Amino acid sequence: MDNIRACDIMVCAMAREIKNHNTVFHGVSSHMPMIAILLAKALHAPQAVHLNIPGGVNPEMKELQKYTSAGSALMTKSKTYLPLAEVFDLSMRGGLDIAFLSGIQFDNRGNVNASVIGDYNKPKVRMPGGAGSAVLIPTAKRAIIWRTKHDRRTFVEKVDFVTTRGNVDKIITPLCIFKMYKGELILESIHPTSSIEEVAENTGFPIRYIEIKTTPLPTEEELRLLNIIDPQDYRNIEFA
Amino acid sequence: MDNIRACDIMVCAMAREIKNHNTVFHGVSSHMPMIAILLAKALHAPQAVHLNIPGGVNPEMKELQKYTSAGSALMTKSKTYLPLAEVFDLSMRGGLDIAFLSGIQFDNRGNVNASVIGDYNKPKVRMPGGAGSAVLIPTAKRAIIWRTKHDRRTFVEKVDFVTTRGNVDKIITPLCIFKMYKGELILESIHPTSSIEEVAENTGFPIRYIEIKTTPLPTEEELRLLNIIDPQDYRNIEFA
Amino acid sequence: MSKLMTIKDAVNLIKDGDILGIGGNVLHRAPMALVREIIRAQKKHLKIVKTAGAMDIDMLCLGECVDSVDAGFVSYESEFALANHYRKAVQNGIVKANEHACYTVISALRASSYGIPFMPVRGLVAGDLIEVNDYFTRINNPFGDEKVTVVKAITPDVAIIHAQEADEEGNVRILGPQFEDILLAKASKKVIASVERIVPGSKFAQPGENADIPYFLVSGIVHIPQGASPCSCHGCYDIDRNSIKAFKDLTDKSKLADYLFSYESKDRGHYNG
Amino acid sequence: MSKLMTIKDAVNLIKDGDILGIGGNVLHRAPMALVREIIRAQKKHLKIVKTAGAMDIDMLCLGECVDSVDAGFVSYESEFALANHYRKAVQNGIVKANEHACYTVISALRASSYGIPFMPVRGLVAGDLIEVNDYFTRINNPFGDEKVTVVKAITPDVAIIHAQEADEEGNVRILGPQFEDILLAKASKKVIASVERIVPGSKFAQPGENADIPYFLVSGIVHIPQGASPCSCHGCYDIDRNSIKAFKDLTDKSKLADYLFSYESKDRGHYNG
Repeated sequence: MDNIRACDIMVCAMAREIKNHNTVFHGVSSHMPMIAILLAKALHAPQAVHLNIPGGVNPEMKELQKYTSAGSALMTKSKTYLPLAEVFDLSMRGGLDIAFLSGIQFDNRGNVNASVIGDYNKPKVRMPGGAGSAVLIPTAKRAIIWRTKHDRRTFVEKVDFVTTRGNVDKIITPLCIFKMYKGELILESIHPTSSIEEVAENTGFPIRYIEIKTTPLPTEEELRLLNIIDPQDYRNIEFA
Repeated sequence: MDNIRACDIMVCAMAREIKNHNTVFHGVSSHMPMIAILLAKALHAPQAVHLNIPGGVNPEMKELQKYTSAGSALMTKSKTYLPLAEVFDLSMRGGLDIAFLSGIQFDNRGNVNASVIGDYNKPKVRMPGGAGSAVLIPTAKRAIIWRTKHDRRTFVEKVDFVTTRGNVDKIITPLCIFKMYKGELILESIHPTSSIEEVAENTGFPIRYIEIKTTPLPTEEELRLLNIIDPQDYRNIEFA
Repeated sequence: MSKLMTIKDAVNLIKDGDILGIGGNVLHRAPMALVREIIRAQKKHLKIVKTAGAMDIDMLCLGECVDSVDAGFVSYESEFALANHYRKAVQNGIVKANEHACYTVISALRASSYGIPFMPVRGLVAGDLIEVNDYFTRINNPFGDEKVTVVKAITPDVAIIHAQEADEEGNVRILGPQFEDILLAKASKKVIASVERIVPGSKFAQPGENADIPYFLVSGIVHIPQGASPCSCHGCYDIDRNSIKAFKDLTDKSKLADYLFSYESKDRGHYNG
Repeated sequence: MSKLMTIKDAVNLIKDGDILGIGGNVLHRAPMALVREIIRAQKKHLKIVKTAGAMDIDMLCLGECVDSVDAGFVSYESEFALANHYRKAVQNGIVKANEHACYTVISALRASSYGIPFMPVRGLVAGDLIEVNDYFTRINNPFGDEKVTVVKAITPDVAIIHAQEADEEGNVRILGPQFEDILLAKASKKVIASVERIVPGSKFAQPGENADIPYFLVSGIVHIPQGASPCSCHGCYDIDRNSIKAFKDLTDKSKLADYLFSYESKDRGHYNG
């Protein structure tokens, strides 16, 4: 199991959340969901609609860029465009199935903090901001959060600041997958590379679950396609 | 004076209202102002910005169409576009210098009726509606009205219904030009083809004026250009 | 997944009582074949929405398909004068005319496409339209002292448009003046487009050839060459004067059937698969 | 009438204390030459507006030009991580961070371009952002029972953008991703565009080559090849990694002058007429 990487488990888990025909959006600093969408479209969800910041609908990307998930590669061979403003509009009127978003702090009531640690007006730490989160998490049918850090500063008893909350459905981390269930974040599955002890140790709120499942490993087919889609291994940059 | 036509006097009067660099809009059923804008741009206001419904900015129209002033000829060789929705936006934010509009009834307080005669919900006469008037007359810096009928059913003591009022600056008719002055429609000039008696006879409110001027005749240059711009004489269709 | 369908199947997506948005402007690129089929299918109680309509609304009124019309302007232009079937229906109390400024239709559609219940409109500040129509009202600007007029969102159940090109997947491209069609499509729950040509999707991937309406917003594509006729279609054909005059001369609904029949095989001829 | 001007004259259109809208998105097509010249001209107390900014905002903060930033996101992306000069300025209380969702910036700019004082935003329904920021508030939907969050309009005094093409008259064309630049231009009182190429206006009259921003909305065009560098410019160049890293390594304002000087002749070189 030593050669199984968290990034591959996470990207495959994200990809499997995407159903065929879903409209799916990712934003900036989002290599992992971008690659997950490309994987889903190559595999089980060919009719998924890939939406992004430059606005190319279902771009046929030849090459990913290391520094950005908002570059013009996302317009390659698109037949039609839905630029960022209109992707937001789509979500506002109920037409966005999945928004992939991130954040810095999460609590078990599904609150997301991407703004500040400390006082809003004179913060101890100013974070980048939630980008689209504050309007997408409440309006997308499912907001799927991924976060490459899983520690007690990330998963906290109570977030310092509520940037937003809403339709958070899952949170995918290097250790496990959380799911919102009756207003509470519960454990859905633990990656085979981790353990319930490790998850509990690194989570700032008590772990609750209905049953303990193991996140399925990436299949050979998934790994093969991942290496075609992302030969430079950008899905791993946040871990490198 | 028998060979001087009201349509030429009116179109030239409209053209002269346009200053260089003005942003100027006309809508549907608007051959006369469309031709006036083309005349002004050919003559004294080459930098005027011609805006219209299809959205071609400064179209280089080769041929006018008899049945429409909203056809695709208005996109000919335009370098850039500002479609109707955005022409409205421009006016809303204070950027439209002149809107050419019409109506069916006018009173001397500058009220415009383009809606109904009788009750709004079960009208005696349902008219086409004000199109853009209800938002353009209040927001364009100057709304210039033209109307090819000048009678006591058009210029009334009190309009049946106020579709809108606002920045009406002038009303140009086959007999004269009215101007709004301190909240009242006063006579600015009488066409040389008419007389104050004729204007008074055909106007349903008392005629008031500061001085009586005569509308200047079209110049030879204006008439020459009109025949180039509008060889089919569409400026006369409402009189034909 | 192909979105191609017959005109009958497309019109079946429209239910009696639907809010129906219509693309084009006055006599340009109105979806006349779809309008004719709606009358043949005897759809009832439609609530029509359009910035500036002409023959489309006039014909639907003569066909007795309409309960109300939300529009800024309903008339032919200079050459063909007034929309008399519409006028008569309104004057007889059969159709309710909800007068807008063209821009308040745009604002109401923008509100719908942004998922918001209303839209402030700067220009609508004076006159009786605000008083007599319940879709306009004044509210306080929460950031200032002044009142602001707002218009209620309009979400068409179905938008019908006519365009030059679509691919089978449902991507639609409009050449020449686009009027409010793209906004209308994005504001509506369903979109039906009749098109002059079905083109391979790869065409839209070429630079400068991109489709204007993404396929996943479109419910049905119907291949109908001349589908806007007797209105004009940019780059394809101009108006058919004789047909417009013939229609305008119809005095009552009983005469409409023959007129519609003269278009029937053309309207229904393509893609019966 | 030519709108061509020098970069100095263009930047002189910006006054201390202005609301400054910036085009592009993160490291793409940011108007970096104009940003650098703003710092050289020591503009002060600027109120920055952008959906998602990175080096542009970071540099203006290091240059001590900024009072506040209205944005949804301020950070480099994955490879270059956080915007530390911006963060430090906010954490030290020098710059006020007005956090938006990117969409509420769009909504605020739409409000400005529509001439309305505020815009309803469906999605902004929960969280502390509504409470701590005075540009968000909740009002009653006059057509229903629910509360609606609204955002106050933002009208930039000046928008600065970088594009690939303009003609002398001021028509501007943006190739590739347009982000919010066109909306920004229409929402702002003045527009300054630096461009890679000055092209003859006749080029824009060709099919598929039309300009995106009409000349009469534009105050000044500055011809600056590489004017977005070290950010990317679609079809022209990708990012300059070394320059971005060199800038990120600067520890305080005193080190900025040399960095800016290394760009000075390029930024100012063209069209000094």
